[in-house]
Amino acid sequence: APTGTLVIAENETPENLDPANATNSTVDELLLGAYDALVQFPAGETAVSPRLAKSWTISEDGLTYTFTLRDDVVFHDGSKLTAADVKFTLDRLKAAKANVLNDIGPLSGAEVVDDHTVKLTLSKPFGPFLSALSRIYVVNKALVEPHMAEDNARQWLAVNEAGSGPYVIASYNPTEAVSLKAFDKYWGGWDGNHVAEVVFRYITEPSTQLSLLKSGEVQIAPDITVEDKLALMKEPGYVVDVGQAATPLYFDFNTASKGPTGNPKFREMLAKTFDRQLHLDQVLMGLGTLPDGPLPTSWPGHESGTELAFDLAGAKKMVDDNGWAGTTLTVRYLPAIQEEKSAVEQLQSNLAEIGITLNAEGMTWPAQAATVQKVDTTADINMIYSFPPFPDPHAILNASFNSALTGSNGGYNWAQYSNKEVDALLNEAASSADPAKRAELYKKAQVLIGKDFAVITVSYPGSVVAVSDKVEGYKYNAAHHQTFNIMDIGLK
Amino acid sequence: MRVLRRLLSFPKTNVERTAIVLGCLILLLALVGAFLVPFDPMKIDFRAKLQAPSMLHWLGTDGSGRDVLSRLLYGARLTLASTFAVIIVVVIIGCTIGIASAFVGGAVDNMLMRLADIWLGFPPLILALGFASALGASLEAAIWALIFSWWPNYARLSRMVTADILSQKFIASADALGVPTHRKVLHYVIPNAMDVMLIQIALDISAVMLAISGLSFIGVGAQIPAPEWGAMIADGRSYVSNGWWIVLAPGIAIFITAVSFNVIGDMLRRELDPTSRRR
Amino acid sequence: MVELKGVAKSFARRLFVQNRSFALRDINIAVGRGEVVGILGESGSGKSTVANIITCLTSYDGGSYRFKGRDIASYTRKERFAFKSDVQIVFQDPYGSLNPRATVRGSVMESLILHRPDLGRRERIERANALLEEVGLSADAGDRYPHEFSGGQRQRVAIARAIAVEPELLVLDEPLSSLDVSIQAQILELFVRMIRERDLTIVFISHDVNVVRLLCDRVYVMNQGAVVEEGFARDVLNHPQNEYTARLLDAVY
Amino acid sequence: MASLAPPTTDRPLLEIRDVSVALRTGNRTMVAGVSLAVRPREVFGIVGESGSGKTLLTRTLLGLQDDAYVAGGSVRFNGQDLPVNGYANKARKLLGHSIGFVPQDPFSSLNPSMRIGKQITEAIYLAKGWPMGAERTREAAIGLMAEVGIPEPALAFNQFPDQFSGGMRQRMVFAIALAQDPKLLVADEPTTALDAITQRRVIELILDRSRKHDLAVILISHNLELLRQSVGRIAVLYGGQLLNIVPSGDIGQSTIHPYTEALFDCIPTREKTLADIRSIPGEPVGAGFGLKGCAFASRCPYVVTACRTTDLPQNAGTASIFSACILGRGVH
Amino acid sequence: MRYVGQRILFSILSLCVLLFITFLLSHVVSGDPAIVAAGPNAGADKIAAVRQEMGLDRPLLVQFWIYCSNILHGDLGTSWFTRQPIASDIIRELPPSLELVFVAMVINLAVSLPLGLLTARYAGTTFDDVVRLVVMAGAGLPIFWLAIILQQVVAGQWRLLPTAGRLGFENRDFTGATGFTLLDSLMQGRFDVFADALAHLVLPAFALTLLFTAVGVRITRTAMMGEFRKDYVVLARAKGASEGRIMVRHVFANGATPALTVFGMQFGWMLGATVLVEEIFGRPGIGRYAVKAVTQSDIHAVVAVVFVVGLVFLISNLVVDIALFLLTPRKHAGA
Ligand SMILES: Nc1ncnc2c1ncn2[C@@H]1O[C@H](COP(=O)(O)OP(=O)(O)OP(=O)(O)O)[C@@H](O)[C@H]1O
Ligand SMILES: Nc1ncnc2c1ncn2[C@@H]1O[C@H](COP(=O)(O)OP(=O)(O)OP(=O)(O)O)[C@@H](O)[C@H]1O
Ligand SMILES: [Mg+2]
Ligand SMILES: [Mg+2]
Ligand code: NI
Repeated sequence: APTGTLVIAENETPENLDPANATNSTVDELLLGAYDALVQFPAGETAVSPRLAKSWTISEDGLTYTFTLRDDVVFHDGSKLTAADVKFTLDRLKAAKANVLNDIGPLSGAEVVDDHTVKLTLSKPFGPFLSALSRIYVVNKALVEPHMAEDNARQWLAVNEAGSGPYVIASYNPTEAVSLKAFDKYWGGWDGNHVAEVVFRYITEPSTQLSLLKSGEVQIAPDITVEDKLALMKEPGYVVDVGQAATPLYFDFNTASKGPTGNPKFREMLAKTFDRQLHLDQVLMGLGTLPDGPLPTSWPGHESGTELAFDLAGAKKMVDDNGWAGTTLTVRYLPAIQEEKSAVEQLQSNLAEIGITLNAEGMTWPAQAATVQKVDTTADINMIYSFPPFPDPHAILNASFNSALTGSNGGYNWAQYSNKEVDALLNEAASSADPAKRAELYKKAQVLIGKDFAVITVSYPGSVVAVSDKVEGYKYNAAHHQTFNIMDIGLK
Repeated sequence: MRVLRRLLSFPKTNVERTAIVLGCLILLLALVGAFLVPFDPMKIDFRAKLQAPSMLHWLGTDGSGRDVLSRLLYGARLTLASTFAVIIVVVIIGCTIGIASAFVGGAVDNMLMRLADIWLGFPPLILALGFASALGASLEAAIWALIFSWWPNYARLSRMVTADILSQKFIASADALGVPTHRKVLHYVIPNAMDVMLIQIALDISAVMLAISGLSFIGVGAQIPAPEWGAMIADGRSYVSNGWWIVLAPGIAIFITAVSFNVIGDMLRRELDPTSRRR
Repeated sequence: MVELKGVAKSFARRLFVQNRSFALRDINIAVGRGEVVGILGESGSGKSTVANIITCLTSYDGGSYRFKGRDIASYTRKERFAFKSDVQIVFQDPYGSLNPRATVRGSVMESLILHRPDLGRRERIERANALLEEVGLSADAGDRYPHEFSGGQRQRVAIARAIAVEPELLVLDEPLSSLDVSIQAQILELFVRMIRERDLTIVFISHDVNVVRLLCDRVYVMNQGAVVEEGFARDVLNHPQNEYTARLLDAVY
Repeated sequence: MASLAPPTTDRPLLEIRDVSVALRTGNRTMVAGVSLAVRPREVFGIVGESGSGKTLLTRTLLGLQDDAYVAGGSVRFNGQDLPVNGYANKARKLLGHSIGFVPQDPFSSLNPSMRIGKQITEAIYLAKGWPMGAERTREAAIGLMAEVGIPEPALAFNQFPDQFSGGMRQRMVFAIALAQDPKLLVADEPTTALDAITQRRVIELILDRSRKHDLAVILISHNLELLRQSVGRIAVLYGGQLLNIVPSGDIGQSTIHPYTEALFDCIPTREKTLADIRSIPGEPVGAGFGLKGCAFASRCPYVVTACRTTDLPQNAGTASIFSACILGRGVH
Repeated sequence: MRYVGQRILFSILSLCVLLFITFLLSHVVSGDPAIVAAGPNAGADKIAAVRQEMGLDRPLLVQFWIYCSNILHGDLGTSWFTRQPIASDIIRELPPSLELVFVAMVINLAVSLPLGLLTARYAGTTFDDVVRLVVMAGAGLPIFWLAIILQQVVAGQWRLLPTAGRLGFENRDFTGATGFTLLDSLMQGRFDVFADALAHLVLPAFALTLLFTAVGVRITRTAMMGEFRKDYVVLARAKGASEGRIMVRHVFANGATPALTVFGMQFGWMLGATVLVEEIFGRPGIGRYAVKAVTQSDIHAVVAVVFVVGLVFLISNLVVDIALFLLTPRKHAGA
């Protein structure tokens, strides 16, 4: 039986508990325990495996997915999970125009075949569809339906939970702490070492997180500074886990701008002004990998050498040749993220050297997101982390460079980047199921993107988490970046 | 010369003398400090980050390898300039409203002062926060936000002082002579209100400075890489465990400046305030 | 010269309160050219209010005020300004009645700057010095500020300031009552000399019966905003007709 | 009843010898070498222009002024030495029993937030403890209030000071000063802030009380005419010096100290004409003027060089009549 | 009673001005709230829908009217981030902050009043000088800096007090009826929880109050000095009252009245200053909520916080004024 309490420090508070917002990691880390999806990416694995769905079949044309559900799943209120709940979940997300659907491609509808069979149909073939389903958390129709009203139960689900996951959200004080307790009728059972309670404590200050970790009040502190993490590595009693994260950090240039960044030559100059090696060595203290283009080097479809190397002298020459000295640019970033701040400072410092002023505006995620919804409110440069919801080139490249997903179209393409050829390549790759062909298409896309100087890929930081050595079973989950595999964790 | 001699006769204790010396020093540093800095306050050098105070870096370096002393000196100008910007605008706006209100009198006066009363009530930080959120985060926004929430102080004070002056007999004497209003304002009201205003300004310097750095600390004021003192503290707070000097230095700078101007303000109050003087 | 007929005045109390308090009701006062007229009364009886009405420092609610035969209400702006050089006032409090931020000479010259624009700077200074000397202050006192003077000296400055424009009517609102006893006599002597040497009409306001007895030709006795008795000083103060006047005289040491 | 020894009729009630008063800050001597004696039942006046040190002297003697102290000399009350210095609670208690004090300003001398009755019963309690119980104390207080001429004292008992006029308040202060049944009442310009008719009533109240209750009174005023008509003897203070002690009847009649004479010549009275008024030239000297010799020397018509160099004669034997003029009485 | 009526009337007037200011904040000065509210991935149609939903397409006066009537019905709008009615968010966040301010205020009063009284009584002495210097120093310490230093030193290095949070780990499940942990724990007789909550309050309350206490001491001193100069002190001394009695029974009551008015205002200001400490100490509360709302451009939440803090300010002033009026009835009628 599960025992003990695991306390995790978290620096950002969650917006709400709505599965529609599962794209956001502070929300996802709570939902991951409380809900189940049809399929899952277990921590440490890069392939989808069954969860609510025991098995599935895919039609020849790749347009119809039929899932067979487990029959032993109960929601936290004791009622059985059926195909109707799955259909309801998807219908609700559609109606609510939920963010999670951005990654799921051309889903056209769900159909209940019988209690334990559900059929999902697409309007176009979509390669990573299964992977994308891992973020679709199934809600209890009976509980949610009465609250649908005109807001699609957004308000109700924001503070209430209707899941079937291993943990029940026992208390929700989003500025203080959220507590999850083990659900004793969980279908997966409780064999092995598990914790009975998981508490997320919201502690903004990295230094406070460190104090609490040291005093034993928390067992996992992900947000302390790199320097502190390095120091902890040498201290007994702590384990510093470095996960192979695949979350590229970009400087997105506003390619649609009427200002200087609208000019590809100017962007070419900018592309030479950031020293990635220095960032990796001195800001990340070596805990990460050196970027080579917008896709993680180990992923299929990666093409190397698409981005320019650091060459401040070359940039300086371009500035002098073109008379760009005196230009003023603005960058928007999240000051709460230390490496973003450092990168901005570094860029500011380098640009200052070649006569360009870079103003920085610190913001929070939602505020920054709001500014990119129009081209003319988009800053010259935006910093953005791409958190791919599943390990597939599509999750990074399509989200960041497809013109259908520009910021002004509500996506994460904050470079407002639009290139017909790239779009065509990405769409073709998405609808294909052949890995080799897809890889080829993605390589071509990367070359084109590189020639347009849409972004600087700043870094691939490792996911460095300081953990008390009493914790066992913590493993980084690349598909759920910045979350914790709480159902696998036990306390010694 | 006379004014200077008079000013030099004010300090009575060593604390006051120290405060004046420090106050002048800080103002001087704000003016010329930027030329004295041993290192470029903006130049990032990650290889030199988090160095403890040493002969080379007297106050150490920060998380991006910048010299803390250089940033402190450079930031003095930024911090004090924003403080004075707030105070100057607030004094001009507040006093104009206050003096006009006292002269007009009646219902207008009553209404303006009620408004100021109510306005004053709102916690300045929250009001400024609301304002800054509307304008977006920047040092200018923080300055405007503080102006927005601070003006009633001066409106009320100048109204009170003006009303007090207007109720005195020398104004009645002036009325008996038919002195026109503009002359009354320039020759009677302003010279007599000056002292009280000066005291308030001296005391407000520290209050405004604390407020500005507070806003910067929350993140709605100065933005990176500007070395505003409050922003420097915010910047350094994540390094307290392995770079305590980064937070300590700007904090002490704010503290010394605030205390100096407070002491000077108190001294001015003692020396200039008509109500505390014996006849 | 001054003719107040049925003058009344009330003050509104406060913002939310409607009822008004009467400071003066139905006041009739007449002052002839060259007369020294006393107004006697206890604190709060309305003496200062009368003084302020005579010098046009406050408005009044009812009745009429004629100055040299013309109703004040009919004055144009210009005439009103000219009126200010005809009528001057000296207040009780010597500490508050001088601008603390102007030199004593500056205060005296203020009236010349406003009412004698024909004079040059030189002449104004000379005149101011002469005036200061006339009230018994040395000329070099002019460069100093009011706070460097004693109460009696300030009152002298206030008097110099008032007579600088050569007014015809001088209103003295309890000019002695906040001075030291020995200084009161000095200022009293100054008044006596001024009355003798200058062509002045004087309204002298006081609560000191003995001073009024010495200085005034005629006297008005006020109580609670109304004139209760008037007449020649020796008649009223030796044989009061009104019961209140009698009580007041009895109480005086 | 007073807690000190029973009075002996001819012994002075209050005897001050060579008292000087200095300020704690700067140690400036403000009042120097004052000697005088007040007999039981006597009404004694102190006159002096503003700033001459009347308030400072009396308050310091009674231990009521915390920024000044008795720098020299001795004070005997009812035959016993008074521990005057400091506001030591012990000394104050002793004083509180036998000496009543009325401060200058009736508008600030009552605690604005305490009911009148409470302020009077507090005085009774502090003088006598609660031997008589709350109800009896209340009655005693109401009796006192009636005695000083407050209409409807039972009603006033529960009211606050600002519901009363200045004259009424001054009566309340008297009630408090008299609550302890003192031998001596010190009244510091009790009527200056009041208008003529009220002033007369209050002065008469004091004199009446003195007559009926064997109360000695020190009445401080700058109004020489008032004192001349009300008290037996007058002490004249000028620039912190005691220049003259004179029976009131002598003023305007026989020769007295030049200052007293000049002061009398300044004030208009019923009888005087303009010709009788003679001002004193120059400015009055305040207490603590810090020069040697006679404070009045700079304005005195009879001044000789010795006036500025010789120390003032002292009233060493606390004689009932005294002049500090080195030229002696009867100079002209 | 007329005074009380006037005071309440004035408060209602203030409320209207408050409403107007907050309305202006939310609708005129700010950018387009609809874009922010629609969320990061919204298209133009969604923004238009949100705009209509929020009533932003109506004339300004109508909007103000809707705004006022909503607020008076207790509807402060919906946070577009927590998706909750802001009113319920604030009801949840207010008690911890009020609790913090309350403890800070207790410290403030407990230090300011006696120290102000004593320094006024012994003005000019070395004691006075030392206290004045300390107070002056206190008035120059940035709240947030003090908070960081205290947390690092007292909690971090010395481990004397808890670092962060509202309650210790062992009491994390404690809940109560009112939301005020101190009150709830007492009501339930859980003294261990009470002590725990208090321990967590000490550092933030101290950091929050130091600046206000410094001002409080100065104001109290000035007020008391004025009282010590009045003649009733002389009269009380002449009665034979001891110095202690004079301070406590006479001067204190009179000098505290003007000082307390300022303390009433400080309550509201402190509530505003919680933005500087709550985040550092990881406490839930209105200040932290406000900072978050501002950085997220959750305009309605910001406005609601401004409104609620203003409201608390108005109420605390009203309460202090009326209480003072009832305690010293005549003073106001005369003034
Ligand atoms: N500005 C004012 N507002 C309200 N009431 C006033 C004002 N000025 C005077 N009063 C009232 O008018 C009445 C008469 O006042 P006034 O000053 O004329 O009396 P006074 O005889 O000069 O008294 P005093 O001897 O004290 O100078 C008083 O009751 C006073 O309270
Ligand atoms: N605490 C003090 N500190 C400094 N100077 C003082 C103090 N108290 C009194 N004085 C000075 O001592 C002198 C005598 O003052 P005091 O009040 O005794 O005069 P007074 O005769 O009572 O005058 P009045 O008639 O105005 O009451 C004055 O010059 C005054 O300025
Ligand atoms: Mg008057
Ligand atoms: Mg006196
Ligand atoms: Ni709105």
